[in-house]
Amino acid sequence: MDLLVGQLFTGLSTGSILLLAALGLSLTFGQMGVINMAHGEFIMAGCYTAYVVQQIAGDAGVSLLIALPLGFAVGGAMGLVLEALLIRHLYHRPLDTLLVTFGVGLILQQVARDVFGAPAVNVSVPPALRGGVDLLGVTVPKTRLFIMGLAIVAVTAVALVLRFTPAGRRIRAVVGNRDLAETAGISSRAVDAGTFFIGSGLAGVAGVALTLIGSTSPTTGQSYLVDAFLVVVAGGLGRIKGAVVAAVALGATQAVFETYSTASLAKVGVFIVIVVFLQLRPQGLFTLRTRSLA
Amino acid sequence: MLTLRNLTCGYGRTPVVHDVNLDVGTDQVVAVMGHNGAGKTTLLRAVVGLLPAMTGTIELDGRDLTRTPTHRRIAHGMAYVPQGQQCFAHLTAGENLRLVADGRKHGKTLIDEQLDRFPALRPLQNRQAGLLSGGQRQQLAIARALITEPRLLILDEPTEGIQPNVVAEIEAAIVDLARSGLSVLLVEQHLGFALQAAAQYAVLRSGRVASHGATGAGARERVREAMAI
Amino acid sequence: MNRFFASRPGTWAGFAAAAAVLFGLAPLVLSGFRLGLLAQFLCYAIVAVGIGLAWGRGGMLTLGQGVFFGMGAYLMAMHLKMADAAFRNGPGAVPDFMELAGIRELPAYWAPFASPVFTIAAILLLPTGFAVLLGLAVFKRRVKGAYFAILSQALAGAFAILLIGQQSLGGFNGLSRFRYFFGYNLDDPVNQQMLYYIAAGVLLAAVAIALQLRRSRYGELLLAVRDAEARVRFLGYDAANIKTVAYATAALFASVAGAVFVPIVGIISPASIGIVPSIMFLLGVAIGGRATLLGPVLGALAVYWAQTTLSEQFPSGWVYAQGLLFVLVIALLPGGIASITALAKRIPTKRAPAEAAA
Amino acid sequence: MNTIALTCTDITVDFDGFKAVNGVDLELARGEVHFLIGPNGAGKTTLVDAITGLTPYTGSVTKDTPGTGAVELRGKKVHHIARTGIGRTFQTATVFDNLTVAQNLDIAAGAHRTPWTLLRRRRHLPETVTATMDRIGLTGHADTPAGILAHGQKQWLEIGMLLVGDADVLLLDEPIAGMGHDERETTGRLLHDIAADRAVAVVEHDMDFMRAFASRVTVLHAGAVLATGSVDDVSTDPRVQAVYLGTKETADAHTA
Amino acid sequence: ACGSRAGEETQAAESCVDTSGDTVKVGALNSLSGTMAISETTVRDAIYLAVDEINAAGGVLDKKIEIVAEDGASEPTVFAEKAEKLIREDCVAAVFGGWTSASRKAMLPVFEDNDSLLYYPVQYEGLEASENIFYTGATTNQQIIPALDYLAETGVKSLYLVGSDYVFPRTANAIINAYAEAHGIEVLGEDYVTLGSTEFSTIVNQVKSAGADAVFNTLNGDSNVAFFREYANVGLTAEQMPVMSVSIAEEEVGGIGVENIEGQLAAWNYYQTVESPANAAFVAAFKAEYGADRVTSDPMEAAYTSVHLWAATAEKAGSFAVADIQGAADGVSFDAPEGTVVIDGANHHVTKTARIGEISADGLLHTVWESEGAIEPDPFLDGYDWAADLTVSK
Ligand SMILES: Nc1ncnc2c1ncn2[C@@H]1O[C@H](COP(=O)(O)OP(=O)(O)OP(=O)(O)O)[C@@H](O)[C@H]1O
Ligand SMILES: Nc1ncnc2c1ncn2[C@@H]1O[C@H](COP(=O)(O)OP(=O)(O)OP(=O)(O)O)[C@@H](O)[C@H]1O
Ligand SMILES: NC(N)=O
Ligand SMILES: [Mg+2]
Ligand SMILES: [Mg+2]
Repeated sequence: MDLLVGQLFTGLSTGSILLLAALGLSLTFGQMGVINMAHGEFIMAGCYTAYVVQQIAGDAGVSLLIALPLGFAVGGAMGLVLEALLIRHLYHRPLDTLLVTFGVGLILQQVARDVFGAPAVNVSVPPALRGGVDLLGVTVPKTRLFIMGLAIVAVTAVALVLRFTPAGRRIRAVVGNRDLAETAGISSRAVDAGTFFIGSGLAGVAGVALTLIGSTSPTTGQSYLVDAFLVVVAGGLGRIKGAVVAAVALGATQAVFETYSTASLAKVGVFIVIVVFLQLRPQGLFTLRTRSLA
Repeated sequence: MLTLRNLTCGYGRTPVVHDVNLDVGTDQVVAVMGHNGAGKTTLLRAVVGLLPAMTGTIELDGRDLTRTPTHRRIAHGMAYVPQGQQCFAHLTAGENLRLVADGRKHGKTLIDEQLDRFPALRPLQNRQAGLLSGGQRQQLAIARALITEPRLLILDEPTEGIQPNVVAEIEAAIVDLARSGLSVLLVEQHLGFALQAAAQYAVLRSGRVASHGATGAGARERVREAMAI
Repeated sequence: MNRFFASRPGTWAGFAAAAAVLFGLAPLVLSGFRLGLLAQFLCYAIVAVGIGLAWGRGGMLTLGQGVFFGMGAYLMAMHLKMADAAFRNGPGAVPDFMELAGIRELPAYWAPFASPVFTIAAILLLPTGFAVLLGLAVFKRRVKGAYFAILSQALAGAFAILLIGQQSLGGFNGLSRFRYFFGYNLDDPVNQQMLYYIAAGVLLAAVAIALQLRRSRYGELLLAVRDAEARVRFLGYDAANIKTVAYATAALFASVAGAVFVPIVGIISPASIGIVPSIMFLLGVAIGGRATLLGPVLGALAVYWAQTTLSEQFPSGWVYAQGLLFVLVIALLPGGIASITALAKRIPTKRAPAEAAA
Repeated sequence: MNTIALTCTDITVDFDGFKAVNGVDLELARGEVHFLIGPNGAGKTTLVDAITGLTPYTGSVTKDTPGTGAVELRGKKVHHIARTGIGRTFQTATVFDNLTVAQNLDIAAGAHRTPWTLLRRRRHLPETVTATMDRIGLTGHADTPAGILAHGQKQWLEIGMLLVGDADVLLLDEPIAGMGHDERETTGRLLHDIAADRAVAVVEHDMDFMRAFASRVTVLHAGAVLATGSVDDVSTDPRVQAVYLGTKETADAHTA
Repeated sequence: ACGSRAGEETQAAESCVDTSGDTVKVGALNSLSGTMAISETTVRDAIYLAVDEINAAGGVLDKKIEIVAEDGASEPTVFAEKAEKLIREDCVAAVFGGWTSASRKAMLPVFEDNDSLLYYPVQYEGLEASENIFYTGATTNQQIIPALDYLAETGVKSLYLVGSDYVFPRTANAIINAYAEAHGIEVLGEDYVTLGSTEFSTIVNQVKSAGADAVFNTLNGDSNVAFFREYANVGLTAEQMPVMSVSIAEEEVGGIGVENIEGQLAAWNYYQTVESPANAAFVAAFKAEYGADRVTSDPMEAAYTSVHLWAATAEKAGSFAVADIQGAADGVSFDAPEGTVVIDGANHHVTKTARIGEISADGLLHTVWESEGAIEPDPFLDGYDWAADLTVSK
C-alpha cells in the first residue's frame, strides 16, 4: 500500500517536473514546430536567475516569489532574442532549427560557465518548503507539492489561453497557416515572437522551480531536455492535454521501472514503452486530424 | 480604390508577373482572367502583400501600400480569399470566424450576418475546419473575409469546387456586395459569370496584361481571343 | 532527356582525385598523429554519408546514428578484447576489464566474438537488422518528421544509458586497451597507417554505394518519398520499405564506421554514442550540404577538424567558436558548404528541396 | 465491353457518429466515364478515400480484373490496393516536384519492379512512359521538373502516372479544377480516350463538363446515393435540382 | 609489409621531449567543457598554482615549466586524442589531469604506447597499476576501507548503498559488500542512478523504509544536490542516519547547499581545514591567486601535489626522461598539504592519510577521525583477506 501510494505520488511528481519542463516546448515545438535544443539552456537561465535573485534578496522565500516572474521574463527575453535573430528566418526549415539552436545551447552553456563558474551553485529552499508532509503513509516533500501546484497552474493557464482567448486563437491560426493568418489581419511576426516569448518564459519558470530539487550548473537544463521532447511527442504535437497525460504516464512508467529494476534501465524501459505506444498512436495521444495529404 | 502601377513580382529572382497596370474603382468589380499559370494568383498575392513587389507600386485609396505588411493591408480595408479553399485546419469552423471577428465592435453580429449568408456553415461551427469538405471550406473562407468588413475584396477563383446551386449564390452575393459599396478584384474562370459581374476585365497571358477593357458588348470575343493565342 | 542518362565523367574524376588525396597526399604531409586524427574523422565521414542518404535524400532526420555507430564499435571492441585476452591468457580467457568488474566467467554472449568471421558478420548484419526492424516498426506506422527525429534521439539516449548499466560491456568506462587488430600490433605506427588506409577505403566504398543508390531508380523513389510520401503509396509502393532501405543503409555505414573507429581511437564508451555525439554526426552533414553526395563527407571532416583545431588553439573558449560556426553556417547556408558553388554559379535556384518535416 | 470493374456494396464511413458516407452502392464499368456529383460535403471524396484505403469503412469493395477474378479490397493497405490497379488523384495535384516529368512517370510505372531493377540506373525510358508522355501532351517537358509545370499540366501528369502504373480503375477528384476552357476540353477528351478499356470515375462540380463528357452519373447527397443514371436522367430529377443543381433558371443563367 | 604481428616486440615511438632550451613543457588535460567541467576546472587551477610556485622557485632542473593546456571536453575519446597530441605534437614531459576513470582508461594505452607519463589526481576504484601513470589520488584502501572502518567503529550494523551508475561506485560497492560480509554488517539495499539524474523520490523513500544505520553514498556530481535535498525532505537527518560520501568535497558542498548536508560525513585524504604549515601556505596561495571565496578540495590538493612530486622526482633523477623518472620515483616524497606523501615505486601510487570529515555550517569539512599516519597504497587489496575474491591475481 505504502509502496503503491509512494509510486503513484512519485509518478505524479516526476510527471509534473517533466510537464513543467515540457510545457514551454509544447508551445515552441508543439505549436510552432521549432525544435529548440536551447530550451534546456533557457531552463538553466531560470535556475541562475533564481540564484542571482537569492544572492541579492537574501531571504529564500521572498527571492523565490521574485524569481518566478523574473525567470519568466529572463527566459522569455532570451527566447525573443533567439526568435528575432535566428528562428524567424528558419520557419520554413523546421528541422534546421534543431541544429542552429543546438549551437546556441553550446554557447549559452559556455556563457554560464564563464559568468557563474563551472561548479554548481546553491539556491536555498525557503524554510516553508523544507521537509515533507505525510500523505497516506508516505512522506511527500513540500518542494514537490509546490512544483505540482505550479505545474497545474501553468498548464491550466496555457490551456485556457490557447483554447479560449483571441490570443490563443491567433497563435493556433499562425501555426496552422502563416500566410493565411496574415490575410486574416494577424501579424504573424508579432504572434510568433509572442508565442516564443511565452514558451521560453515557461522554460525560465521551470528553471526557477527546479532549483528547489536539483542542482544549478551550466549543464542543468540538458538533463531535462530529451524527456521533455518525448513528452511533447508522446502527447501529440501541440496538445496540452496530451502533454499532461504523457508527462504523468512517463513519470509513472519511470517510477515503476525504477522500483522493479534499476533506475538506469528505467530510461530504456520508458523508451520501449514509447515505441510500442507510437505503434498504437503514431501521432501521439491526442491528435488533430486533418484531411490534407503528406 | 486600388491602383497598380508597373507591378512586377514573382518567386525568388524570377519574375512571373510583369509590369501590370490595373485600376479597381470604387464599387467596381474587376475580373482578371487567364490560363493556368498565367500569373493570376501571383498577382493577387502581391496585391495583398504575401509576395514582395519587385518593381512598381500598389496604392489603396491613394495610400501607398507597396511595402506594407499583409496584416496591415487587411486593416486598411483589403480582404483576400485565396485559391484552394484554405482555412485554419486545426481551428473549428466557428473559431475560424471568431478569429477575424475578435476585437471588432460588432463581432458577433458580423459572424451572424455571414452565417445567414452561408447557412450551410451554421451546423458545422464546432467541427474542425480541416475536416470540412472542399466546398464547405470555401464558403468558410469567403465568410471569414467578409467579416473584416473590407472595402476591397480580393477573390481567387471563389467558385472552384463549389456545388452549382451554391455557385449561383456566391455569384449573387458578389454582385450584391458590389452593389452595396464593395470593390472586388476577382479571378474567375467562369467566363460568363466574370463578364456579367464585372465592369472591367483584364486578361493575363504569361504574366502580362494581354487585353483589358470594359465588359460591354464584344468583351467575350476579345477575352476569348486574348486567351486563345 | 540528356540529363537522365548522361554519366558524369566529373564524378569519376572526383573519385580519382579523392583517392589520390587520401591515399597519396595525406600520408605524405601529415604526421603520424595527424594521420591518426584524420583516420578518426574519416570514420565520422562514413557515418555522414549514411546520414546524407537517409536525411538528405530520404527526409529521415536520424538523431540517433550513435546507436549504430556504437553497435559496430562495441562489436569490434568485443572481438579485440577477446583476442587480447586469448593472447595473454589463452583461448576463452576473460578480458581484463571484466576481471576488474568482478566478472569471473566469460558471459555467454561474448564467446562467439572470439571469431573474426563472426565479428565481421555481426558488424555487417546486427545493426542493419536492428535498423530494419526499427525502421519497419516506425515507418509502417508512418511516424515521421519531428516525431521520428525526437524518437531516434531518445533511442540514442536510452542506448547510451543501457550500455552504462552493462558492466559486462565496460559500463561507463566502455572498452579500451586493445593491443591487436586481427593479429596486428596496434601500437606499431605502420599498422596505424594501415588502419588509416582501411578507413579511407571504406569511406570511398561508402560514397560509391551512396552514389549508385542516388543514381538508381531507387534514388528517385527515395526523393519521391521524401517529397510526397502518401502519393508514393497510391502508386502501389510501400513507402515504409523504401525508407527502411535507406535507414538500414545508413545504419550499416555507421556500424562499419564504428568498427573501424575502435582500433584507430583505442576506446569506445557510451560517451561517444549518446545524444550529443549523434547530433554532432548530423551537424557535419548539415554544414556540408545534406542533399549532396560529397557535402556530408566534407562537412564531417570540416566540423571535426574545426573542433580539434579550435580546441587546441583556445582550450577554454573554443566552444563559442564552435557554437557560432554551427549557427552561422546552418542559418546562412541552408544548402551547406556544398551550396556555395551553386550560389557562385548563380544556378537559378529551384524551390529549396522540400523540408523533410511532417 | 462494359464489364464491371469495381463494385461497392453498402459502404458506410462513420466519423465518431457522423456518417459521412451512408450505405452507398456503386458500380464502375469499363468503358464509361462515370461522374460522381453531389453537394459539398455529400461524401464524394470520403467515398474515394474509403475505396483507396485511406479511411476505414464498413461494407465491401471488390475489384474485378480480367484473368485474376474478383478481390475484396476492404482491410488492405493503401499500396496493396493501388497494386490491384486502382489509381486516384487528389483535389490538389500532387506530383513529385523535385523530379522531372519523365522521372515521375517512370516511378509510377515501376511499382512491380524487382529490387534489383530498382537498384540499377535507368538505361532508357520504358515504352509505356514515352507513349503516355505523348498521350498527356508532355513529351516536350520530359526533363522539366514537375514542380514548375503549370497547374493543368500537373493534373495531366498525375493522370499519366496512373496510366503508366497500369491502373484500370481511375478515381479522379476534381481533375479540371482551375483549368481554362480549352484545357477542360482536352482533359475531357483524354478521359474518354483512356476510358476505352478502363473504368473512370470523376468527382466534379462543373456541370458543363459533366454534360459534355459523362457516360453515367451518380448523385450523392448526405452520404447516400440520391440518383443514378444518364446525364439527362439526373439533371431533370427534381430532387437533384433541389439539393444540387438549383432551379433550372439559376443553373442556366450562368452557363457560358 | 604491414608492421608487426602479435607477439613480436614493437618499438615504442621515440620520445620527442626537447630539453635543450630553458623550459620544459608539461600538459594540463582537464575537461573545460561538458558535464565534467564542473569538477575538472578546479583541478586545472591547482595545477597552474603548483607550476607557478615551482617556476617562482627557479623551476625544475633549472628549467621553467611551460603548460600546454587542452580541453578533454568530458569525453574519453577526446582525452585519448588530446593526450596523444600533447605527447606527440607538443612533446610534453608529463601530463597532469583526467578525472573520471573512463578518461583515465582511455588515456592509459596512449601513455603506454608512447611511453610517456600521466599524473592522475583523483581517488579511484583501484585495481590498476601502470608504469606510465602515477596515481596521486586515493586508492580504495586509502578511502573506502577507512570509511568503512570508521562506520564499523561507531557501531554501524547496516548500510544502504546509493551510487551513480558507473565503475567507481560499482567497484566501491563490491568492496563494501565484501567488507560488510566479513565484518557482520548488513547491506539493506544497493541502488544506482544514471549520472546526472535528479530523481530520488523512490530511492530516498526506500532508504527511509529500509532503516539502515547509515548510507554509503558514491553518487557523483549534480545528483548529490537532489539526493541530499530529498533526503532532508523526507525527514532523514545526520543523527538518525548519517550519510558517508566519497565524492563530495568542499566545492560540491557549496552547490548542494550546506543547510541540506550539515553534519553528514565524507571520506577523503585532505580538507581545506587540515592543520599543517604546508596546507596553510597552499590555501593562502590558492585564495590569493583565485579569490578568497574559492575553496580547496582533495582532488585539487592531489593535483597540486602531483606537479610537485613530478618536479621532485625529476630533480632526483636529474632528468626528464620517462625511464629516469620511473626509475627514481620510489621513495620520492613531498610535504603536501595533506601531510607527507611518498611515491610507492612498485605500484606508482602514493601513501596517503585517510580522513573522515564532517560537514559543518561554514560549508567546510572538519576532520573527525584520521588514520594513524599515511596509509600505504594497496590498489589490488592484497593485504585484505576478505577481499581475496574481489581482486585479480595480478
Ligand atoms: N511558389 C512558387 N515558386 C516558384 N514558382 C511558382 C510558385 N508558385 C507558382 N509559381 C509559378 O508561377 C507561375 C504563375 O502561377 P500562378 O499560380 O500565379 O498562376 P495562376 O494564373 O493563378 O494559375 P491557376 O489558374 O492555375 O491558378 C506558374 O508558372 C507557376 O509555376
Ligand atoms: N475525418 C472526419 N471527421 C469528421 N467529419 C469528416 C471527416 N472527414 C470528412 N468529414 C465530413 O464528411 C462530410 C463529407 O466530406 P467529403 O469531403 O467527402 O465531401 P465531398 O462530397 O467531397 O465535398 P466537396 O464537393 O465539397 O469536396 C463533410 O461534411 C465533412 O465535413
Ligand atoms: N575515479 C573516479 N572518481 O571516477
Ligand atoms: Mg491561381
Ligand atoms: Mg471533395
